[in-house]
Amino acid sequence: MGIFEKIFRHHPPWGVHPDDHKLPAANAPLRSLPLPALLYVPMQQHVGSPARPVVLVGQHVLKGQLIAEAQGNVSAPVHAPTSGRISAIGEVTAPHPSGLAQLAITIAADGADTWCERLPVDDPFALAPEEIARRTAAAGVVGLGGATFPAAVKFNLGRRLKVNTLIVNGGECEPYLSSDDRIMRDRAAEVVDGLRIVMYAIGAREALVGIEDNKPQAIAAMRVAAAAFGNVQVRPVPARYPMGSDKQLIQTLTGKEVPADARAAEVGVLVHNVSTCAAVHRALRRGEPLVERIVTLNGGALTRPGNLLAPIGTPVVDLLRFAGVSGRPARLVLGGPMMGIVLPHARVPIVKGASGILAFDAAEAHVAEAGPCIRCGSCTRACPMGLLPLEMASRIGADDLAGAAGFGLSDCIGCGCCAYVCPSHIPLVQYFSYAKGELSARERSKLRNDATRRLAEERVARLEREAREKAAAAARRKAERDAAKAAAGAAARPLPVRIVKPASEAAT
Amino acid sequence: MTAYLLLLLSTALVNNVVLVKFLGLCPFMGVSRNMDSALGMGLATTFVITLACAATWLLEHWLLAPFDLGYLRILTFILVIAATVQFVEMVVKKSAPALYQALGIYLPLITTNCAVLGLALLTAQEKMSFLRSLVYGFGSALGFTLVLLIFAGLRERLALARVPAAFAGAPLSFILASLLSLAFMGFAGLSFQ
Amino acid sequence: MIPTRHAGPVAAPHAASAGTVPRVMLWVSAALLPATLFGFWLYGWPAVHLWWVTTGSAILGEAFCLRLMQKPVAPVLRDGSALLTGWLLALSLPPWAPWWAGVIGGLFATVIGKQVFGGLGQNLFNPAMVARVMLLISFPVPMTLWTAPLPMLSANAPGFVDGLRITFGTLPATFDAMSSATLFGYARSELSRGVDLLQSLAATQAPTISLLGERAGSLGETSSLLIAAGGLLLLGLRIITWHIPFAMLATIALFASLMHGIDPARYLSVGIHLLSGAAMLGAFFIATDYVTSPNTAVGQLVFGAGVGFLTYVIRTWGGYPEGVAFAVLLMNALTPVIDRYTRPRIYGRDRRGAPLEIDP
Amino acid sequence: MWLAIFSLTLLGTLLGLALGLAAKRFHVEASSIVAEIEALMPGSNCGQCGFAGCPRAAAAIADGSAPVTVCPPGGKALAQMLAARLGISIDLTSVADEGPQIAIVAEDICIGCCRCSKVCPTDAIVGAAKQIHNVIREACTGCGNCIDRCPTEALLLQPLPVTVQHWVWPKPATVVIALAV
Repeated sequence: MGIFEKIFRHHPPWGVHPDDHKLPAANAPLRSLPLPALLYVPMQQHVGSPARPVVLVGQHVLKGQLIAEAQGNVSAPVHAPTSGRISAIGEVTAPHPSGLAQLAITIAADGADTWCERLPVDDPFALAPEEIARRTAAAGVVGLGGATFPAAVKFNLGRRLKVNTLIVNGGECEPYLSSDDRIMRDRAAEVVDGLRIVMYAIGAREALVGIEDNKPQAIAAMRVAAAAFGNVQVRPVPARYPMGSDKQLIQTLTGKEVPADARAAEVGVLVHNVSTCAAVHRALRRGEPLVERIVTLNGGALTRPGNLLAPIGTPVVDLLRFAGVSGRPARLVLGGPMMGIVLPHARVPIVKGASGILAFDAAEAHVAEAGPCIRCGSCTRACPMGLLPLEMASRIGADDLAGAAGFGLSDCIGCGCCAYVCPSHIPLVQYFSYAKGELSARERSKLRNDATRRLAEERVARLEREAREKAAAAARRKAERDAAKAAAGAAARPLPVRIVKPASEAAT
Repeated sequence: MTAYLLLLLSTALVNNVVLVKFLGLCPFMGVSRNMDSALGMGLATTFVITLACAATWLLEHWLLAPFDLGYLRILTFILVIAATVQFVEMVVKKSAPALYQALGIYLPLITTNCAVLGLALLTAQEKMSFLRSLVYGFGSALGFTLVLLIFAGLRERLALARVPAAFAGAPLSFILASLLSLAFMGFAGLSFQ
Repeated sequence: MIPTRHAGPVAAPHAASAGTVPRVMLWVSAALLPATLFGFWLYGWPAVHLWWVTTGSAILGEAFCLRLMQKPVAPVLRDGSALLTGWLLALSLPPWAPWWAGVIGGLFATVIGKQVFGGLGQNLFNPAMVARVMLLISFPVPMTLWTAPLPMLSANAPGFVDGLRITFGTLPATFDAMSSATLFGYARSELSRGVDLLQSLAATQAPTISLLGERAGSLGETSSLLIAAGGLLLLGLRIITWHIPFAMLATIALFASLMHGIDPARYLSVGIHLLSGAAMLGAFFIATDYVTSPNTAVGQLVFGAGVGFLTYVIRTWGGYPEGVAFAVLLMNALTPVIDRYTRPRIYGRDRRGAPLEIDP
Repeated sequence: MWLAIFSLTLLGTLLGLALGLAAKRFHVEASSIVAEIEALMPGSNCGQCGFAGCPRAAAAIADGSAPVTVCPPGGKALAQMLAARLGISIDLTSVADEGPQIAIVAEDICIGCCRCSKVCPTDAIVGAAKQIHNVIREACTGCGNCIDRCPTEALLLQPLPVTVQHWVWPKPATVVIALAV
């Protein structure tokens, strides 16, 4: 690596290169969090329908026991992160920017941390691929890179679409975060075994492990672990945000571009995160469901930043205490600084997708006042999707959402590069999130409108049917009466009969 | 050939029908809210002007001049222009309903676009040859389209700007038009001799 | 351990790059400084006075509008854009232009050129060039009265007070210096008298061209070397990209060499076109204005080429000796059209926006 | 004189003929704007606009006798869509819009009289006589027809609760500098 290479180091034409702030947290050895007293396990920790509780308040559960089952096609079950008593099933603040509540199961830990019965598999490669997908689904494994898409659903998709290449995402391009880095350094063998199981499950012939070149130790560890397997290649990629985004990583490693509105599997690749692969390894080889994860604790307000192994459902406040908080953090962020969400307070539980908790000091949390757009075009150069953020934002600002959609709003991946480079500090990502949400709300209300119209039509049809039936019933009764009368008249002297209510009137 | 090319340039840019001759201001202010309809309007007007220039030349030279009917000039020209516009309206309605809707009343109003009659009368007055009047009309119409498109683009961007309340709408459009003619002053005196 | 509350949800990203608008304006000003100081030296005190009158008027105009609209004045002025507008205008004026040209121009630039549209980022034309063109059209005579270089400490140079009197018009313009002409103006008038370029440029009274800029011309446009140095600084800092300057200068050079090759007696050479007049200042500082130029690479190339082409056309065949200001305004007007037809390709879509074919 | 009359007549006839032919050639069926507007309307025929059902209201909006803001259940969103469709600009700041609402039955005072369910345009209220009624959240349009019918005032209109799934980021505040405009 000469000076020449340093100056002319090739990097993609998109993206940004923020200060990574990964040290010293990334180099601190992995620590385990002491078991918290109370764990709040949310029912929605994944993309798709929320899980449905299958335990009752007061019930005693063991670590790894199923406490909520998956609902519907895209969903994931939830397991008890430790042994203890279910003390409540109710709403807690969701790890969500809105700060709204969502359903969670509260477990009072008994401190024993007793596992339920586990069913390890000695040789996963002897199982049918469908069985691996089934076990992965049953273990509640979801994408741990942040997307939290149920892993097994992707397995089945990959097998169906005959995916050739498995891409293992060790990019971890977000500044501050190092949980993937840590897992590759400390558990490289698990990651490699996991990714081989995934390859087998989807029928892929090769695996490419993409790791940003700012993690040399992780690259070295993974190379050693993968040395025995010829079809697993570790490929360093330039450190450039958002390299960890599926589409950008696929393009960098394979040169393929995922068409808009299509899935990666349709061009023959599938992306799984390194932590997901490790979780698959544990689910198969040890029979352990996903009940804990590595969380990066970082930020200027922490005295002992580093990576912690913590059970799912741990309140953020416990993690912060363990990592040592100096003063009052100015902002708490779940995830990385580029795409993470602000937590309203520290009593929010961590979820399967929580790769990091950042406690920012006042300087890091400083929000500069937004100024007018000077059309400098920095955002268009930074956008990894080739969009024109300034044009979209100006249209959204003028309430022209359709115009913004015409500029490719739906292709925005929300990576935050545009807002990062904006010299006027315009909250571009918020503009786009607002517009996307508003457009989908309109779409929902349109669907609702259609449903309403159907209901109204059904009601009209029902009223007509009821009227018809009434009329028919009246006519029938009249006919019966007439017949009865005729029969009676035949027996006795016929009486003059006056019809009281004509059938037509009864129908109104 | 070069002469016609220069004529085209001079009518489109140097003596721009809107910014220098101040003809056709009604659609210039009216149909310049977005680029699509401006382009549609420009093309429709180009078609009308070119056709009208040709038709009025024929009228002038085969009917009005030989039979000394000069006093019927405006009347017959208007008749021809109105018929052409009607024809264009039908075609646009059939082939581009969205454009038809966007142009609205301004499509039939091409009839009263003074640029159309003005150019036809000018070609008659200057006693141009058939080809020359055709190029003259087409070039002017291109200039009209260009300026309409530019102005629409600028106004599209203005629509997104946070303009002071006092200037929002028509006042700023007029200021914008004046700045645009300021820019077009750069072509003044352009000569290739 | 409850973090500080915010008014609403704070959106990602929770990090920002170091670039800010005032920083951009500051660097552009810094890049202009060498050429400006050289202009001051070259044309003496009247140029200094014209500079502060013009920039002061531009800033005043902006402040006046902000007050009128009851917006905060100080934070907006601090972004430095009004200063820069006035500065660029001053650099494009004849160095001994009277004070009222600077005042009218400065006010026109920020009031009509910018604030009427809603302020920074909303204007459609380059404010400095709007004012420049307005002045040229309204006051053609004072706007084409050029001064021969009269360096500040040389024998005949006016002192501070004389400079004030020249700028503010109490001293009649009896200095010999006032009768000079720019090379373009000279070449044009000689051509119209029937003297071809080969003879006129060889004549002893012909204005010369020099890389450092010791020639008659606008206050800050003469020293191509210093302007280019400033431009390279901006390129190095990534405040501007190479597309517009390159496309503009390359287009001028292309047409100049082509026409000069055809008939050197009628068309000026590449060197004169590039080093004389406002080509350099225009390429690096005026055409690259963010607000009024396209913001994609392809669009910028088209824009730069357009400015270059129109500059050449107006210089060579037009009614005015210099065409950069007009060319910039005309291309400003075309910017929305260019933007529309040079949208970048979106990832996963083709140029027209349709999803790519699925190709496993 | 005769020449002028003749030539004008000839010209008129020729052009008229040409246009007549063109009209045949380029004939298009007029699209029904009423049908388009009707498709945008909620379609529950609740009658709050004062017209007998959505089709009538659509016709009135199309011919301009009713404003685009006539439909309360449609709210601001519908008014915006209608204005866009009709190519008119409207000032929406005056349109009160509390967002979508639904009816809620206060279960402790409902007497099960069935009056409300009879007027519900979407059959969103279920319940038999002498049984506590219930509103099906998905089917209720918040038209409010049922509110006045209830003898015990057990029906209330409430804003639709926001959930994590339906929450939408707020639009960023406009640039501070421009606030004073």
